[in-house]
Amino acid sequence: MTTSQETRSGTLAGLVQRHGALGVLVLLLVVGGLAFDTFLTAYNLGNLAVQASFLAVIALGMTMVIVSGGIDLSVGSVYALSGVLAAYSARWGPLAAVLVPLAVAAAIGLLQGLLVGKAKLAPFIVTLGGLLFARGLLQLLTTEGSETYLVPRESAFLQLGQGSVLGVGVPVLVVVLLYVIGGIVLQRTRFGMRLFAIGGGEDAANLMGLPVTSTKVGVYVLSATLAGLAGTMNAAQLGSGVTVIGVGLELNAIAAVVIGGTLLTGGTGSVSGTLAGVALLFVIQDLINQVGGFNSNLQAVVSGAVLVTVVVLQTLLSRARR
Amino acid sequence: MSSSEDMSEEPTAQVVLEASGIRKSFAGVHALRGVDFRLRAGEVHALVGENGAGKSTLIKVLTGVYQPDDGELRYLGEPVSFARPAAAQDAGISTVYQEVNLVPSMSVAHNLYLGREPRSRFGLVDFRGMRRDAGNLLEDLGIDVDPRRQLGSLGLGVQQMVAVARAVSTDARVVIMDEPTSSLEPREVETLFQLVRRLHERDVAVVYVSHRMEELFRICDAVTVLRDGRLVHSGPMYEMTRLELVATMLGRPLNEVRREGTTAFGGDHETGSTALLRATGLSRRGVLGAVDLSVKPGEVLGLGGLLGSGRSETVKGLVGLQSLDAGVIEVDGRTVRRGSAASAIRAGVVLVPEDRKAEGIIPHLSVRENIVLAALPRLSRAGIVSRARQDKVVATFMERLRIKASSPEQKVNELSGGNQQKVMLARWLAMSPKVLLLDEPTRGIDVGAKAEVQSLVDDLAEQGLGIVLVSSDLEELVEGADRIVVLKDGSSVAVLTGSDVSVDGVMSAIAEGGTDE
Amino acid sequence: ANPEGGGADPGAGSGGQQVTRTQDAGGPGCTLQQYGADKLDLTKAVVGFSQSEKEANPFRIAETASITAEAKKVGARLITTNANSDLGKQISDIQSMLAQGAQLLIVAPLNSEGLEPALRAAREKKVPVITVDRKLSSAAACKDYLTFIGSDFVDQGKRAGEAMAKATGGTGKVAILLGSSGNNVTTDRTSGFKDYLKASAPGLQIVAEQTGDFAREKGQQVTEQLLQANPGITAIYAQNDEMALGAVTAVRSAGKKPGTDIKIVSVDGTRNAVEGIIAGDLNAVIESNPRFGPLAFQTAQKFYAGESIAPTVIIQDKSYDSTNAKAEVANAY
Amino acid sequence: MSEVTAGIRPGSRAHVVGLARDYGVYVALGLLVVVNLVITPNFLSVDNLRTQAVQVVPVLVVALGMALVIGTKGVDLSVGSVMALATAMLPMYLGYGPVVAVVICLAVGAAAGLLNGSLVAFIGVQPIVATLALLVGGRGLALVISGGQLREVRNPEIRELGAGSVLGVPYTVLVAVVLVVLVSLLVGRTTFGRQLVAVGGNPKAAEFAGLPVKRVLLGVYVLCAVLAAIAGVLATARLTASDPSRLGELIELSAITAVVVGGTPLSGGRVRVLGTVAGAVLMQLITATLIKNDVPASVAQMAQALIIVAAVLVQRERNAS
Ligand SMILES: Nc1ncnc2c1ncn2[C@@H]1O[C@H](COP(=O)(O)OP(=O)(O)OP(=O)(O)O)[C@@H](O)[C@H]1O
Ligand SMILES: Nc1ncnc2c1ncn2[C@@H]1O[C@H](COP(=O)(O)OP(=O)(O)OP(=O)(O)O)[C@@H](O)[C@H]1O
Ligand SMILES: [Mg+2]
Ligand SMILES: [Mg+2]
Repeated sequence: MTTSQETRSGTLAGLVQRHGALGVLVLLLVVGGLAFDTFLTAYNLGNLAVQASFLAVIALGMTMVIVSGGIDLSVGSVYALSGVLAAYSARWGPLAAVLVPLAVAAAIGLLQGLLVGKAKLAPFIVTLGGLLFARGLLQLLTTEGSETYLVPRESAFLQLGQGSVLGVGVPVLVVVLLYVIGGIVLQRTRFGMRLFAIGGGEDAANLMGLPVTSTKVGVYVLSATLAGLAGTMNAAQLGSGVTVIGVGLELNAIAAVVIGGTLLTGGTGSVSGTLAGVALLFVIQDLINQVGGFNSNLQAVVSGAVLVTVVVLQTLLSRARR
Repeated sequence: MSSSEDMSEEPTAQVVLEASGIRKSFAGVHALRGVDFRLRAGEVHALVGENGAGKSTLIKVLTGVYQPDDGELRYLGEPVSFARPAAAQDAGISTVYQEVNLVPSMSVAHNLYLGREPRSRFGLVDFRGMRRDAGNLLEDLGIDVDPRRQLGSLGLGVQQMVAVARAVSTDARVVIMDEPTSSLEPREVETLFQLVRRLHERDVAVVYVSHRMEELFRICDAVTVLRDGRLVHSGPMYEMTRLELVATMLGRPLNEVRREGTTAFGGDHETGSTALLRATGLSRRGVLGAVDLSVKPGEVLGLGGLLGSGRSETVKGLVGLQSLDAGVIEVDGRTVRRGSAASAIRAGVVLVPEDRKAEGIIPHLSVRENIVLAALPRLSRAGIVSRARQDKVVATFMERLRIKASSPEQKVNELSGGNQQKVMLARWLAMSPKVLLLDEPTRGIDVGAKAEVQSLVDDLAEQGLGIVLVSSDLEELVEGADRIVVLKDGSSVAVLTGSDVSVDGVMSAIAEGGTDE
Repeated sequence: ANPEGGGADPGAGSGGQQVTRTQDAGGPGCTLQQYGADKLDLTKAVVGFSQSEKEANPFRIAETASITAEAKKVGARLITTNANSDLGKQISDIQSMLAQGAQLLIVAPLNSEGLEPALRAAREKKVPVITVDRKLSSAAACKDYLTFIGSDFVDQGKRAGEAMAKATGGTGKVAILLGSSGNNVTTDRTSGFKDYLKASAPGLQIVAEQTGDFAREKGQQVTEQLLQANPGITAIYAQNDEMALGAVTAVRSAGKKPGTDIKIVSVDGTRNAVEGIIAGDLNAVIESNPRFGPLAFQTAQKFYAGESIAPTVIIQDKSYDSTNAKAEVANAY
Repeated sequence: MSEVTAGIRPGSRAHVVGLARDYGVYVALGLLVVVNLVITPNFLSVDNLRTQAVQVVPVLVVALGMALVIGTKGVDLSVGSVMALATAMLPMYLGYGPVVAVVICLAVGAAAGLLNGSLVAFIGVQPIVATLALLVGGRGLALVISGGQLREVRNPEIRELGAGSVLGVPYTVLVAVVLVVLVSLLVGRTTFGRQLVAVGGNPKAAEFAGLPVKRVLLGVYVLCAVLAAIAGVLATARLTASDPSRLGELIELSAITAVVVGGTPLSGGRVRVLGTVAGAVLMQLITATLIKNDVPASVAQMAQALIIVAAVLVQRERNAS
């Protein structure tokens, strides 16, 4: 149970607010299932789940950062950069293909964490810098994005993205695992408690003697590393280090987190909500496809409208709480 | 405890915490100009001084929030320098800072145990255990509140008790309390004193900051007086009389001080006949039952009651800052729209809120801007503000309330707590209101300023304002008020007039109010 | 927000008539058996088209329109999706269309790499994939996909070089307005151009390469900056028409005459650009024709009729200059 | 504009730090100019000055509005889409004459602002998401309206607005200057401006002080969107084409950066107009420097990142907790 839950426990509105995304999700699944017989199939949902898993991993880190009252705009670029690094390092074997990108991502996270935690710069600007920097680095490594490194066809690394256990894609399994761990970390460890405390009142947290700086550094490292992992899995799925991915991904992640009922002001939030938020985004996208007939521009309008509706509902419910 | 026979043996007790030649200045302001401070094991040490004397700053230096510009710290004989509050706490110094510093969005239990949560196997936080411990701790300290409640939903008084509970629940060698009682009721104050005694018996050293003289003399063994960031006196408590202490604090001759009573309130005022403000049946589910009250011109109406009895809620309701389910509010017989701050202000009803930090000041704005904030529309033509008029108003009130700031342009969050409170008063007096609602107006204000505020309240009443006074300082309440409405569990249970307006009157009213429910 | 996407506009084909070059390019053909697909009657078939970028520039609009129109003509039921420049979305789009029962896929890849998961899914369902306008580099024809219909961007770059040499007389200082970085259209159109200059027009010296993101405003701003930094610039190679038209405005505001003082060559063949030639602002435009519809469905019909399909069908691109602009402007899109 | 804390002894360390904090952006600007004088060919020319001035206009005008929003602890991600949406109208109404067309553009901007503002003020949606919706949907709508096509603008007045100048000062720059003056007056001298800052500084206290918090918020988002629309018109006039698919892409990030680099904290409660101007010019100069010296995109982005962070690092608040 989350800290926010604790304080809201019982109240129905609180419940709905926390699981509002889940509610809408179920609703859409039912409606979609009734409307299109090709929608609620194991095949379709299976594919969606795999495609959603990358954003899910990123959004997990984003949730933690946002709970701590910060924000991480660099995830999209770090995601792409890690993909390229993974594909490149695959030539030295699967282990390298995983470790190299994670190490670099973590390093970027550390740098950002120090700037936010120690130098007390605004996370928005710091991670905006990270966004530009990682993207630039990526282009530098690929001679202005002209080279795409391929993962050796037989490399075991590919399994991380393409393999499946009992019909469930490996990325999906990774997501499940990470969200269980993430849930425990956020709701049941001192680190998690500190995140809530810092998000809820940084000065207070400091005066209470909580290690504010190290916690912040930690959470940015975490976020970047998860983004790195997502990029790595993606490279494994694509079999190559594509340079044009991850643009604007940070906004999707933020949207998912907020739809999941986490407040950008920090101090409250839950990873379960985020997962529902991610799922919601992809289901909406697929339903738009199933309905068909929208051209790309109309699609944008529709997604915008849906976003407003969901968030407004979300907000009204959470306000009903107070 | 604070009796002379204790004292005779105390001096030999070991010095736990010692500061010498501490200097600390902020942009432009010298908060501390070479202060020495010595704390012995098992003593309860009063740290007193006017607002802005440097008490909180000294405490923050002692506990690693600020690094001193100069001077030395010794803890248990060893020279130390605490980089962060965490360091001081690990060393065994636990602190209740002046402005309640807890996390409002988290539960009471979490706030009590943040950073030291009980952990089950696999090092996971054990919520059940935590809630149980929290429950016991609170009960043990006689604080009746559900540990699962979100802290922010509680009254300031309760929050303050939680902060104290957190501080004393660690086995610290030194406990520092910066104005822990500023919004506590007599009942809670007693509980607090019990705690302090226990600490004393456990040979824990306590630093105790308060502007309530009587408290100091009840529980303190030693006293250190600061004035303008300088040490002006340090010694055993029993050597001083209350007046001497006040005199040294203010740096004014004894006889001058002697003339002022315990509070600066005059007698009763002759009040108008018809009610200026009348409220009937104010209610809000879960917070207010049914509150009736009325204020006549020139009258000071007191609101009595225990923590969480709904006094703050009531006054907030009166100015439309607390939405009400039912109730009628009339000013001069005309009904004011419920739940609309604007119309309340237009009707001339204003509130100086209880929680200065959260509801009062705009931290990054200057003293000037904070004072004129509400009056801005009046001080401007066609939406263009006139600086000249602002400065006039600001000058008037800074002078009238003796607001201590390096200049009107100093950031308000750099002022001492007391001076911030005066800025709040100035903001609303600048609106020249008809009815002035004061929620804990002298909270955290030093004796001098307190007296000023109190006599100010008198003057305002003389000038025909209607005043509603909420104060957790019973003495102040009964001295100041002409009539007292006693609240209990969110309903008005009694109206005290004439001779009933006394500490006992209020106490018994609260007690009886209980019986007849 | 999407800096890399926008008007990237590779493509081939030429107005109406489908003149193809190097039919046999890229080795042996591919038949129904070799590909392992089932026979299909296009007139009753469900065809999926995965567009890569928003229909927000002439090329994409024309491309989608042409496919939709041809599908109607053939009588097939067309499902369309748009990846909005998001590779992940293109993969889900394709998978979603497969789930919806698409029997033939026409895909305009967002990137020359990274579609493997989608292709794998199609392969599993034995659904043939015809890729248009952008060639997949590491994927194999007749195995991962059926065939590629489009043009050769390197060649477009080369021919832009020729046109440039012709316009400038083979000497001068050239600035290149690159497309979005990381986009392989940009890379190819650059290398083709540079190789030609190195080989056949050494008198043309490249003094600056800056990205204009395939956008008009960016092209204008970058040109303004470049012209001030080195006033010696006498020619501009823009990798799409939009940037070229931006450059025209910039050249003018620098007090020079576009097309005369500073020669401008670009790739695309949009109507605005061809009119630019007529107005004398542009010197030459290498065409990229987006009307893949007819050829794509012809190829599909041949394929199901049992014919062998070449792995690559590259189309002769037209080119416009002052000699033919007036006559051809009608064919521009 | 500057906010040097009162009562600081000149020359004292605090004073220097204070100055660095308040004028850091100007320092950075100065440095960059010097660097350019050394490395960039023909940097010191009237033409170059004019070019930079002209090119900075859209970002600057957007940043002015953004500064107001940020002053209230908010942020507006939708400005780019609002530019596109508003200017998509321009070609359609030019028939009724340029004035009418422009007025309609601004009206559309205002409408967009009303949407954002209502979501934030009345429903209490968090600014980032509230405006994210319009960022996504707004451009889509613009493209639907314009059929996804870029439209040439042939109207002479509009073209003159984009290309013309008086005494060598381009019209667009003049407009920007006027807007800067207006906005700084608004912030410094009007009730609205002061209330705006108060709302950003402590919303609860502002409410307790009886300020019309909701109305202020609404007004701020409307202003921001209208300024974005103006920026859109200026950009379109200069481009001589309305390009809803690309106009204002990612401008929200440049604008926010300009504001923050200019010393307006994202935590709200303060607005520094001149700082914002300097911030915008700084960003413009960075871009110009990198292009003029033909730095490849990869390095350019990394350099930009470093300069931004450095500039903010210089002027960070001393951390008194
Ligand atoms: N962060 C700060 N920046 C600038 N000046 C400060 C800061 N904190 C305190 N001061 C100044 O230092 C002086 C001492 O402040 P301090 O809070 O220690 O007084 P105090 O004795 O605690 O008063 P009170 O009894 O009202 O709490 C005051 O003049 C105040 O204006
Ligand atoms: N001990 C408590 N347990 C639960 N809720 C409490 C308690 N004390 C206060 N509250 C809640 O705090 C809110 C504020 O109470 P309020 O401040 O109006 O009471 P008060 O008489 O002003 O006491 P205070 O001195 O704390 O302000 C009320 O909603 C009340 O329900
Ligand atoms: Mg204090
Ligand atoms: Mg109260």
